Amino acid sequence: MPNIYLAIALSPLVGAIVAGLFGKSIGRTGAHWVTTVSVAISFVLSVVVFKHVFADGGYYNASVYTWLVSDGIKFEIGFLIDQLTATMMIVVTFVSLMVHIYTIGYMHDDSGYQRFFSYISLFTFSMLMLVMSNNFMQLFFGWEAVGLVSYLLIGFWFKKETAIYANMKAFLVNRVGDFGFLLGIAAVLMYFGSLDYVTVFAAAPDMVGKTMQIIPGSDWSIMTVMCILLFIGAMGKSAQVPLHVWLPDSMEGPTPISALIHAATMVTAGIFMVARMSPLFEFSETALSFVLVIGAITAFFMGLLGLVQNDIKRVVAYSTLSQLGYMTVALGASAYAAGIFHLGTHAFFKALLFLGAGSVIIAMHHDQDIRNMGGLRKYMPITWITFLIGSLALIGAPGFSGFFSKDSIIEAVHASNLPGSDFAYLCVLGGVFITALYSFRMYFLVFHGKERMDEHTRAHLHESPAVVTVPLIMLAIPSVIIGYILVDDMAFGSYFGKSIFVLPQHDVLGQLSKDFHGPMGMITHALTQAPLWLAFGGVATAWFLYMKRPDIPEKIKNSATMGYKVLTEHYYFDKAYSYVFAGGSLGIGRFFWTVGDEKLIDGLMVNGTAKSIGWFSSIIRNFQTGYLYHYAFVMIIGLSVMLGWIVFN
Amino acid sequence: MGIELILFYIFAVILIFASTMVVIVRNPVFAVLFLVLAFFTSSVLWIMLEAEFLAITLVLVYVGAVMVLFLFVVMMLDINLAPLKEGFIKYLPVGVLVGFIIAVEIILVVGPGNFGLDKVADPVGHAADYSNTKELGRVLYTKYMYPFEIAAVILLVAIIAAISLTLRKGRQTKYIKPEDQVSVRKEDRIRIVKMKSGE
Amino acid sequence: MVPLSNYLVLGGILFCLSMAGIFLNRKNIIIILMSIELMLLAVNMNFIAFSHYHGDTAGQIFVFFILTVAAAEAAIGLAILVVLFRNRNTINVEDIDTLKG
Amino acid sequence: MSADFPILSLAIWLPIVGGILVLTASDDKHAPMARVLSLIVSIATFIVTIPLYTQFDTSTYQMQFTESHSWISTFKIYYSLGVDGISMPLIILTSFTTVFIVIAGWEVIQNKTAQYMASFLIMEGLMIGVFSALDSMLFYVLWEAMLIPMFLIIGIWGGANRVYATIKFFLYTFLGSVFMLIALIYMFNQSGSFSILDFHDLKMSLNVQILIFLAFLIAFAVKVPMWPVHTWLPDAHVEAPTGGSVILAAIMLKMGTYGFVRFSLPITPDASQTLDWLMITLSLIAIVYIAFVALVQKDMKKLIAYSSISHMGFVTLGFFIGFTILRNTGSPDGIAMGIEGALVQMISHGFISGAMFLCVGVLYDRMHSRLIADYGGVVNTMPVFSAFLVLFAMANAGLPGTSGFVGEFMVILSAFKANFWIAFLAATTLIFGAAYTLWMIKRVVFGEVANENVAKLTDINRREFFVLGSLAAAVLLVGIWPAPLLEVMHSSVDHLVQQINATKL
Repeated sequence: MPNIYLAIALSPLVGAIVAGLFGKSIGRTGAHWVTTVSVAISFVLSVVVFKHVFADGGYYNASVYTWLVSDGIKFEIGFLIDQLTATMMIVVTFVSLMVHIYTIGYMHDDSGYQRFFSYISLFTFSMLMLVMSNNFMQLFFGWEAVGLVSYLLIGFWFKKETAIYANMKAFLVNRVGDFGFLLGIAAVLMYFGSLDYVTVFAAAPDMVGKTMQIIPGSDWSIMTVMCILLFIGAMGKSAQVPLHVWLPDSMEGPTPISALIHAATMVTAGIFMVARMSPLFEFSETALSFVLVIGAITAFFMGLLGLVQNDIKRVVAYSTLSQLGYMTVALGASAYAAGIFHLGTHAFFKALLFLGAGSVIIAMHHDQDIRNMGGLRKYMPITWITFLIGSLALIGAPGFSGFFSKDSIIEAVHASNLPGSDFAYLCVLGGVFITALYSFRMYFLVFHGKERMDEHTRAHLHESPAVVTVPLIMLAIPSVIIGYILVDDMAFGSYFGKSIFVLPQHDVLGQLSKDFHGPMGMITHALTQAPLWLAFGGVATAWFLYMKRPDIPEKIKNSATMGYKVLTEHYYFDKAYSYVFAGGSLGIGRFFWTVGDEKLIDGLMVNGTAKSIGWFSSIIRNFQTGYLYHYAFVMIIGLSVMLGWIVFN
Repeated sequence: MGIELILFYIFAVILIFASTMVVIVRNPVFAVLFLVLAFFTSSVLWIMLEAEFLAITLVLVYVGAVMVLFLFVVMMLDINLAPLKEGFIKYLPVGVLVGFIIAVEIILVVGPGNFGLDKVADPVGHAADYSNTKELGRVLYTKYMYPFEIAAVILLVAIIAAISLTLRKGRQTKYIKPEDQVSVRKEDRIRIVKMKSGE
Repeated sequence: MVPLSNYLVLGGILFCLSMAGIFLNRKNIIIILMSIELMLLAVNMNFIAFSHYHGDTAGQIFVFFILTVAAAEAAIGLAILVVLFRNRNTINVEDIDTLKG
Repeated sequence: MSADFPILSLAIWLPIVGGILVLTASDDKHAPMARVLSLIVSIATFIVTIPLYTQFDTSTYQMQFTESHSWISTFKIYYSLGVDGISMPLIILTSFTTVFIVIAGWEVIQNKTAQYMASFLIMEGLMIGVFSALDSMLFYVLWEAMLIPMFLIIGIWGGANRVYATIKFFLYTFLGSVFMLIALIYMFNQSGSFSILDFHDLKMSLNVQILIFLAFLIAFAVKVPMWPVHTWLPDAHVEAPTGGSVILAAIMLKMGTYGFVRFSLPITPDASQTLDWLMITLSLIAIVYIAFVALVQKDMKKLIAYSSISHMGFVTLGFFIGFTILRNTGSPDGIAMGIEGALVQMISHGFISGAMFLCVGVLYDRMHSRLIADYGGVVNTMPVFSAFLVLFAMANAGLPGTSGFVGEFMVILSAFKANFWIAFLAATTLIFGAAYTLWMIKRVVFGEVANENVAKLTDINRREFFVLGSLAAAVLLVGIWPAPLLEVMHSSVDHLVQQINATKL
């Protein structure tokens, strides 16, 4: 088995290296074949591993090689394969494979074709290293590596000023998260003396109640500090408020990237990480509350922003933010399984939505403004159907995958007793309505109603080629059924086994599972519950506002200018950040440079010394007349004084 | 007063007189000649001190070579003497005063109080077969071998330096550069000038 | 019976005379060079006197070296003088003050 | 090769003699010969230093490959050489880097080629000498002698304002080392020996230790450079030719930090303990303050120079963090990690900053401008080069998988043990380092072609590809598998930890 794990991780790396370094010699076809095949190998092997883990109860935890040894502590690169890892591996490799295939069509005419394939394969490798890791350091490796690839991919079209701004922003905001994450890792190493998951998790219960003093005089629970620091990392990667600002901008990258990285896999790294660290988070209620509240805020308020976006990809991006909020809420409520479950279903339907949006964008000749679309249904039937499926899954229509995962989360939050859980419950309920509203606003504007595009575009409208539509269909199928199949096991069963640890007093899913009577039961139960009706309300509102009476949104916009402005400005996060942090840093930097370095150190100390010496010299230079006899005279005086001293002493 | 002392005073007076004249005469040629006199006199004094070799060397090297060199230079250069003596009278009092003070101080230090006969006895003269030159040579070529060689190098450097400093770098030989000749082109030699006819 | 102090005083007087010479003939390099020769002579006088009275040849060896160096110095000094005169047409010290601070 | 073979002497004298040989081709007509000869010499030196690693005995902290001959017997000064796990990697770094400097200056230096090459070769010998000297006077002589070729390199082949930069560089470094000389002479008077290893065992009172520590601090802080004596570095870097910048950043800065481990820590452990707050404060200022300054630089070389200062802050932090760990936790666990992290950071910074300066050199050779504003969209015309530049920039920003990460990671882990806030401030480099590097990358590499000069750029040739490619391989190798590098350090670092924990009062 170890060789298979190694093959899974390394196969995409080989593909990436071949396509990246020898892209010119193997050509475009060569590049997509080598990378797609390498990822396909990974996927197939992942399925094998999946079967091994779930059917044969396989478990693996060993190191591949020792990265370094210092101070008696071993830093290793290794794999931990359990239920959680196996699930993530399937999700990652499957979505990645679909994106590879889809890219063949989407990037067909791009000059950086080989480079693109190299990047996405590299991404797959990094992501696999991240999820398969058996220690914190390798996790951080993968964590930063996916950040790097995301940086490269967002800025893939490097001529676009907005794209290269967005990629820098993404990397830097992620770095803020990594900053916390790294400190968290340092805390783990300091208090547990190891970075190995199993060792650390085993020792976690002993750490409860121990405190450290960050500010002298006040005691902080070590577990809380550690978990919050680690979660800051997750906030960056999974784009939680207030570190979410990079995700909408990252839509400047090519659409396959938005699907692969910024919807399905990379952004879920944070969710995965918290789930993986459940043995730590469980021992700090404060940290869990923190996670819960942050997630709730993200879920609701980011969803609101989706309402005012006109760029098709940005709408989907904000919906991603909101859904990530849901997952985080689930983590905060100790419903890790539900969070991962939602992660899985979301990966499928969000990748579907993004790729569908990409398909629309291709048809619209790279016009992404939904105000210029409309009535595309009849031109692109496959895209239309799959997009509709994706939207239904997203809003949680009964039976669709999103329904099961999202409903479990909402129920779990409802059942949670942590501080802040009531607030979170309200947020996620409101989020359901908002999600339905913006999803179907987009859906109606794109596929129904008047055809608002210009004549030229309309004349060329047609369905996308098979390499685009096949992945859509392939993704649509799991988007519909996977929830139905897995909900029993994954959310309420013992699917994750020991890979996720929940304290009995936090086990909300355990409580819920008592009332769980199969997926059909869940659907019928939902009919009597608020979320479903909120979702339908959202759809109906969207239909009314954008199909029936398109003038009403205009009126709302005009009457509530303040609120509208706040939303279009994304709550002023971007402006505040660029003003306070970017501007502030530049200001401080300029101050340090001009005043500190140039004026004080160079001006006052260095050149000041030189100047004072120069001033002194300008006085004593008058003694250097250049006349020999003056020097002789001074010598004589000196001689006579010396002699006098000898004589009279 | 022994004969030695009388001889000493005679030559000392001549030496001081000659040195004074070196300093005060207007014409540098006379100054050089007085300096020669001073060297001769001191060489006598050195013989009295049983330093025969050095006394002879002083006459041979200094008077014979260095002073002649001075004389050459002085006579070779066409020097306007008038401005060079300016300020002599003006600074005379100060010069004499300072010189006098130092002289007094020196005498106080090295005078009879510290180095009189009662302090340092006159040594017994050497035997007749004693050779100062041999003695010097013996020490010079054994104990002071390295300094001696360094002195030789210094002299060599001085020779080269003096020659290279004064050598005029004029064109003294008329030679041609073969590489220039070989690589010469027509344009370098011929200039074709277009002129209107009839001009 | 000449006491050592006599030679030393003679050397001292010679030294002061040459010093005064440098001081008084402040413009004529040739005289200055000659005064320096005189100074060296004064020093040599002392060396030889001490050498004689202490019965140590080291003093004479020293004089030997001083003579060597003085000869070299005179040769180079005069060479510089000649070059100087050739280039500036003067040996007036006051005209040579390029190094003035 | 037998064990007694004087590898170190060979490594020192081969490039020096080679450099003098190269000088025989000093006429620019013979430049091709000078180039080939220098390349041969530098490669030969690199090969000579390889046995230092392969035959290194990792199990002992004792000096290895030692040689000792009496030099100036009156003062008991010996020509004694030897390496341990701390100095050995630096020697290999030196010989490795010099090869690339020679190649990088291949066609670029058209004026006085032989002298240029010879300066670097002679400097290489001197630097290897500094790292292997076991006699403090030998160390001092080589340390000062090194300034001469560097002075010439900046002064002759430098930019427009080179005279100011050279003199500033020279005065700064010279001023510092004078204090070191005083300290060395004092200790000679106390111990009767100039041997560094004898100094390690010399007992001194706390006040004396503090004075000696401060004398060393002045000498080494200038070289590192630490805030506030760092301002010579940006000027020197900006004016130096590419090779000069590389050697300056890659090796010369390491001399300062090497001095801290070889002299300050083991000789004056009690003073180090007393004054560790000063060192930590200065290091943190270097990390944070300088990062801010780097952010607003308009000149690429200045930016990298400032980032060097910031990264060297990690080295000094790693060296001196141990005392706080001991004070706060009561156990010496974690000290070694800080020191080893700092040592790795030294090596890695050698690769990365060298590579960054080479990259700027590549651009400068084509455009004759170092100003960020003159560039934009370089990736359009120089894709291969841009790939390298982005890689090195990421390494500079401390991305895991590159060597830049290893040292920073270990130092931060160690700093966390000492104090949360020290680690917090040190870790801000994750953000700032990325900010200034990537902002530069954004403005230089990405975007539309900014002007017609950029449009005319040609991508790197084979020679440049080889240089950057080799450094990239080194950066990645150390990042992905640093264990071999750390293995050689363990014994020496453990010994050092014992030394600094034992009081010498």
